[in-house]
Amino acid sequence: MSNRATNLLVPIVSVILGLLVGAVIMLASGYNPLEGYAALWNGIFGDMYTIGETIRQITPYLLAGLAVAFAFRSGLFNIGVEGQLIVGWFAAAYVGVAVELPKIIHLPLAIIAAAVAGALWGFVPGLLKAKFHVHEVIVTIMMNYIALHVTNALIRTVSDGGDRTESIFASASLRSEFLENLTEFSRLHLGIVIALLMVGVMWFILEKTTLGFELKAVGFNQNASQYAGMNVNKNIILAMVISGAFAGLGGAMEALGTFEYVSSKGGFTGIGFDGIAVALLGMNTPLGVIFGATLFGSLKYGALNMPNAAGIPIEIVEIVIAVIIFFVASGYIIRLLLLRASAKKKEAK
Amino acid sequence: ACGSEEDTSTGETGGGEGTEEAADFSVAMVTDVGGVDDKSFNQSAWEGVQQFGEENGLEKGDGGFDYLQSASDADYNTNLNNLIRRDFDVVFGIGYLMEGAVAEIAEQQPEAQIAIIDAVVEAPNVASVLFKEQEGAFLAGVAAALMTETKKIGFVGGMEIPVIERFEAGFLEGVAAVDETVEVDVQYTGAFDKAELGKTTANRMYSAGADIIFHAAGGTGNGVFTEAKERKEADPDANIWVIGVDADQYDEGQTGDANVTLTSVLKGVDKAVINISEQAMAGDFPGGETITYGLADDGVGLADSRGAIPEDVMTKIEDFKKQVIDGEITVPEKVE
Amino acid sequence: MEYVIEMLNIRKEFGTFVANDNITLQLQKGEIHALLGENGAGKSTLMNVLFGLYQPEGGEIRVRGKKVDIANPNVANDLGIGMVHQHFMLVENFSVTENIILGSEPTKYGITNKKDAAKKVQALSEQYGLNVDPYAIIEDISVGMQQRVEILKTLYRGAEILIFDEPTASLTPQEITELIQIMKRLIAEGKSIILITHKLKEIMDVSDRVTVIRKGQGIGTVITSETNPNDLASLMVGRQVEFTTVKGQAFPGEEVLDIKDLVVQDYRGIDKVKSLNLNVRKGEIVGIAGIDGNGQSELIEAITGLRKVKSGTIFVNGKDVTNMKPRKVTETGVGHIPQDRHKHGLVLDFPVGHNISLQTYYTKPISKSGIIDYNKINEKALQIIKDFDVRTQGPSELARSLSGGNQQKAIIGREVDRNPDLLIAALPTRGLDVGAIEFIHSRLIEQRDNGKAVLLISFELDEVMNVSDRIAVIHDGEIVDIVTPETTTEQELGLLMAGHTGHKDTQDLTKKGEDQHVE
Amino acid sequence: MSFLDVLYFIIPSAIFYAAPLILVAIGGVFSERSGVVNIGLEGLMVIGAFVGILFNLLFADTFGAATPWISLIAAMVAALLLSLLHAVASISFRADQVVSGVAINLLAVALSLYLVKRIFDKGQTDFITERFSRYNVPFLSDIPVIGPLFFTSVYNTSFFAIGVAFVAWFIIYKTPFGLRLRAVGEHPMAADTMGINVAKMRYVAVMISGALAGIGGAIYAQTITNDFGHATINGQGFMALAAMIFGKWHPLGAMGAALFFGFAQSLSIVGSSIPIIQEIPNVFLLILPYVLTIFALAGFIGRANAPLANGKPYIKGQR
Ligand SMILES: Nc1ncnc2c1ncn2[C@@H]1O[C@H](COP(=O)(O)OP(=O)(O)OP(=O)(O)O)[C@@H](O)[C@H]1O
Ligand SMILES: Nc1ncnc2c1ncn2[C@@H]1O[C@H](COP(=O)(O)OP(=O)(O)OP(=O)(O)O)[C@@H](O)[C@H]1O
Ligand SMILES: [Mg+2]
Ligand SMILES: [Mg+2]
Repeated sequence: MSNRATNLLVPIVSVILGLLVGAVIMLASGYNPLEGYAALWNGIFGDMYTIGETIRQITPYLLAGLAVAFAFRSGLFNIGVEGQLIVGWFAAAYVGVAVELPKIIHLPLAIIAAAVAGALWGFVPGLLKAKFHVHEVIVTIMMNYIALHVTNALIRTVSDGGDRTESIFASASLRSEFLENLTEFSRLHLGIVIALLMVGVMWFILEKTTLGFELKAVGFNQNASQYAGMNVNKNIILAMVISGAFAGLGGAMEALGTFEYVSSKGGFTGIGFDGIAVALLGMNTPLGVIFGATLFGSLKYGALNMPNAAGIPIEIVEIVIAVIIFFVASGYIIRLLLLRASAKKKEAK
Repeated sequence: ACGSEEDTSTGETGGGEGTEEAADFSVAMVTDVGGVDDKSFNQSAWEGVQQFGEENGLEKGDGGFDYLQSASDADYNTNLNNLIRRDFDVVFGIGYLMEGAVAEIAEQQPEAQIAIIDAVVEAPNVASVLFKEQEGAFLAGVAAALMTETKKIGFVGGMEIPVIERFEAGFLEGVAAVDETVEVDVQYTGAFDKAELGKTTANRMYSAGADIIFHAAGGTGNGVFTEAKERKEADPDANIWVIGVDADQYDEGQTGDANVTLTSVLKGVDKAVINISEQAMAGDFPGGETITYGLADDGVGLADSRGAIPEDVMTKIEDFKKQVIDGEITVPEKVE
Repeated sequence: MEYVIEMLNIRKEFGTFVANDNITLQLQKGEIHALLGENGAGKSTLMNVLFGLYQPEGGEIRVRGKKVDIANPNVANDLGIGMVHQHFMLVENFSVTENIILGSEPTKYGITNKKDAAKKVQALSEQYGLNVDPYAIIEDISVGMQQRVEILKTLYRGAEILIFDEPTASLTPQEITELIQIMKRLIAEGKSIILITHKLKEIMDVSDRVTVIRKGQGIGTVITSETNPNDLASLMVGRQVEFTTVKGQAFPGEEVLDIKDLVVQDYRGIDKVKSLNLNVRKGEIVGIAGIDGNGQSELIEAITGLRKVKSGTIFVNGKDVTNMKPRKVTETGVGHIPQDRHKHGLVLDFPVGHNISLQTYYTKPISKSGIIDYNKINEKALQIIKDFDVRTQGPSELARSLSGGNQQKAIIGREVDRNPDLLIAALPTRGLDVGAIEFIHSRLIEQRDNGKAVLLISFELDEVMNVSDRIAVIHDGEIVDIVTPETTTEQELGLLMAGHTGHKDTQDLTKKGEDQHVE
Repeated sequence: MSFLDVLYFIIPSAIFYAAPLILVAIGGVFSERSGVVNIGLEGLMVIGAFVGILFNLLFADTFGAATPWISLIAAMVAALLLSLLHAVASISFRADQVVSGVAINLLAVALSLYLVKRIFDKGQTDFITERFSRYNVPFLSDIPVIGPLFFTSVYNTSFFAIGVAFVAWFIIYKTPFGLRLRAVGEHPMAADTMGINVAKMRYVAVMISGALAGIGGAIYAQTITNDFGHATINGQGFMALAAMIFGKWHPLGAMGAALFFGFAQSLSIVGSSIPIIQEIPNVFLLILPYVLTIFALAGFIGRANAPLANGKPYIKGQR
């Protein structure tokens, strides 16, 4: 079996194993797994509406995954995607409600505001890492909490003591009548185009530009990069800024597409943390992120239909997701087993 | 939600005569991330839905009554949509967070009847339900001011959002109505799920001399109870009390043979849910209206103190209650 | 004769690559047995098999006549086999003692008894004249010292059979002499030694027999006294070779590097370079001779912009590059072969091709307005792989999987190919086989002959003497003397390096260099 | 509040807040010192909290006042078993350790909530009746200043956590086990050549981290929330991770960092009772602990070097 084939097979085998484990648990607790998975399937692909919503759910995961992956490729662990996404969400919504402009200006402006806000939130840990060697993991964790409280306070101010902003002007919205009509009024919005574009952007930066070359070099070996004349500090900051911008865009998807407003949050959205899983499921590559986000988004969204259609607790899907991640992570052992299996086959022939 | 659970139809849910008489009406609700057993408004709403279902011989599931839990804010939309597609006659969105989703779905599904709790959505097919939390909290303030020995009282809030601020405003007003000199120490912890902050905050307040704390902080309030119970255990004679919120939190206050729950400010989400369901079944769904429940219609109130508040104090509280109902006292929604 | 170790027909594969193909090596009791082969021939691999780090795919191992299965280093230890690894196996932030006792720690009431252990280490160190401070932290001590700690580790464990994988690569001449004494003493005590070295002179000096391997295959074993360096070299590479660097006369031109009153501090704020003056001219190779730790690292880092200069000036091509950014310095025409190839020279997880472009990835023709053309990177890599004889499966192989020698050739290729006006080569031949060394030396000389300036830093007097046109001796952060290879001897250099000044010409020569520099 | 009053409040509050974090962070220290990144601490805490509460509820009648302590053991075992999953993945299966940790976090929450629903048929458990309670240490609490600071209204679990920190320090820096542990995390191949079983050491270390995180979670639940639900543990595991890094992978450092977090939290709570501060918008107090932490890191702590081999699977024979 070729290397490529096994690489492709690992995630597939993992998904199958994950679903098997889920089935066993369902059986053990008295549910019918076939019914459960039928509900899951319908929850993902049931009709145009669910398909639209599934894609909508995938959209922010794509960007959160890109954010984590991009930082990872530069040797940085950005646990702060959550916070960067939250500030991006706020910034986009704020621009969306504060002014009314022609769409051609308003929408890009709101999107850029989100990216800038996220970038700023990534800049702080990047700067501290570069200048003071402060570990980015702690700073980003702290920045998450700061983002949560600060945006909540800002929402209060903006909404005159309320708990959410007005809905954004249509001129800043990512919603598209065409997509909505296509998908029986799902909230599928144009954000998916932006997200996929960003996948391309990340691929381009990493694989085609000198910047990407430097970021990867710094990610692997700072000493050698410095000896080769690269500005290590600049690259660290840049990596965090770009990563933060991706995350901020993830927030824009929520602000301008899914919700069209921002409301006070009692806790984290979870998208940022799930981004870690998405990125790593995809081996931190742009194409991998598409796979990770699709898997994650579909399962998470489809899960909603399990209590709905089969009366099975939603947590079962979370367990399945965890198990899949576990097996993808353990790809080495699966690859080994696959190789053995194919070797045996050859022998038999 | 109230301690007085009227389990009238135990054992009748699973068919039998109930089915024959079953009304041709169905009702469902979408919870926020807290779920139907959050010991708070989601739970209360679900209890209302269940009670309505039982009273009308409905079964859980399609054509009867049901709920869907949301895993994140993004799921409200989908869940509402799912229930409407399953042809429930009335669908409830529980909590202010669902405002946007309800507005959107109401527009997309003009045939559907949707009710939202704790927020106002202006659409012809949406009934909005609000509560005068401030009136319930007012009575709690009265009770606290009458019961305090140290003349110091605490208020622990979760996030600074309008609902919680109504609790705060009413509470402060109630205290002041009894005794202007009683100090109220107000602190917002910024979260509904940080019990350790609730505990530390309560610790500070009790240490500074407060003897009663009213919390409107969800899970953060758990910490307030823990702190109170520990103090009570350490010194059974200590005058330490907590006033619960949303549902009767008597159980939370139990420690050994003692109980630190003075009373709780009830929010009758269950009653509202039943009310609206009944109206809808009768063909009078109050679409486009905003219904506000206050002391007058028992939408808010105090839970049974189980003797913690003596008779004479109760009488005074009743007196204030009457004044509020009669409109002699208007409780503000916001702290001045 | 009794064999303590017999490795018979050993085969070791890495994936599809065969690193050891049917190699046989028999070690007699009490002998020093040299293992010779080009870089990447499979010497380390074979020894790692013996030490239990790798499991062979074929063949058998006998220890004192008994067939054994060395499943892991513990088994090797129990069999009395100790190994000094080519790449240090030291925990950088541990003390010397901690590194030595690791795995067989003496305890007292369950607590690691470091005091007693340190005493024992101290005693051993004194016994073999290793001069190691048991309490020093590894990352604070020089490479040479770290090597000695490796030796101490095996001695501490009382190994009977010692494997030395290129132990002399990073030692000073004095240390090498001492090491040879140590080895002889060990043999006298009945121990047996397998010695891997690329230095034919050492093999001739100390070994009893030599086993030669070539490209993973065993060529055979010869008795040292019955052979000579030339024959050994031919056996090793498989053809007749002539190993003497041909070096014509130098025609130095104008100054390329000019250093005046340079003071550089180390990370602790201690002056490591003290008022140093030095110049290098076009068309000459200046060798810096000195014992490890006398400020060589700081000097290089200061020139290349990697370390802040405290005072003094550095001019390259008449341009003041003092405290310039590394990239700016590089662009002024400076090439740098760093002494630590793993840490500073290569991004090990990058493909070979990327590493070859590590200095030029952002310039034309590889990059145009920020966009990289990876085809160009590959082309360049293929060219350098060919020109510099880098043994690799290709530009997309990870640098990590190359042998040390080939890693070094890739770096040198990268730097030389840029054709810098000043090439700084720090220990460029460390760990390389004779063929490779000659190759690199001739490349350095070629640079010189093309009118470039070369600054060579080396601990090896041979190298300094053979390659340099002028030799600057560094001691305690100062150039104590500048001599020419024709007029000096190894003895004199040794004395100067140890800090004995007094050579009258010194001042004159430095003066001369300064006078030539016109400002 | 007088200055001393403020101190009498802040110090005990900080210690109380820190106790679970200390244990979990030290668990992290063990794991990462051996070279296994463990961002699954959060999930391990969740399992600890869940099993601790469950056991407490089930056996309170049997064990009486000793229940919370015995529950710790149950929680420890449960989290240890879950951590084995992380160990198998990251040590034997060469998994990306961060991914495996993420899987642990997801799995722990999902599994425990699923079980809560199956067992209690609702979203959270009942309240426990046997809790860890605080008390005044006889005699010691009478000492002026020191008494009210450290020995009044204390929890045994706090002493336990601080004790564990010192024991961990002793084990990691004074025993052969600790030396090997650190060697394995810094340079596994060197350790291997010295005959140390790298995989075994790492398994043990990860299991210790699971055990300590489980205890930490159970202490948190049994001192603070007294029940278990989806919000019982949310983010404390990540705070512990931060404490571990803040403390430079040193057990006493981790303890100091956890205490610092506690200090910053208490400071923000006490702040609102100080008149001048009352004027500032609440949000500044809410973010104070996090901002303080960042300043502390940038200002005084600076570089923290992770164990060199941290996060890298050890593959025998790989260069
Ligand atoms: N772990 C490994 N995986 C893949 N290839 C390897 C591995 N170790 C060694 N090799 C390959 O095996 C060959 C022999 O390597 P080895 O290190 O034994 O060479 P050597 O003779 O010691 O060379 P040097 O003199 O440079 O130290 C080289 O081509 C090397 O690239
Ligand atoms: N990064 C470092 N950490 C700790 N100590 C260091 C470091 N760099 C240098 N030293 C100290 O400085 C001394 C000299 O080190 P180093 O080997 O770099 O010297 P050098 O003069 O540059 O010699 P050379 O370049 O010939 O190796 C060492 O013994 C060590 O104590
Ligand atoms: Mg070798
Ligand atoms: Mg050096």
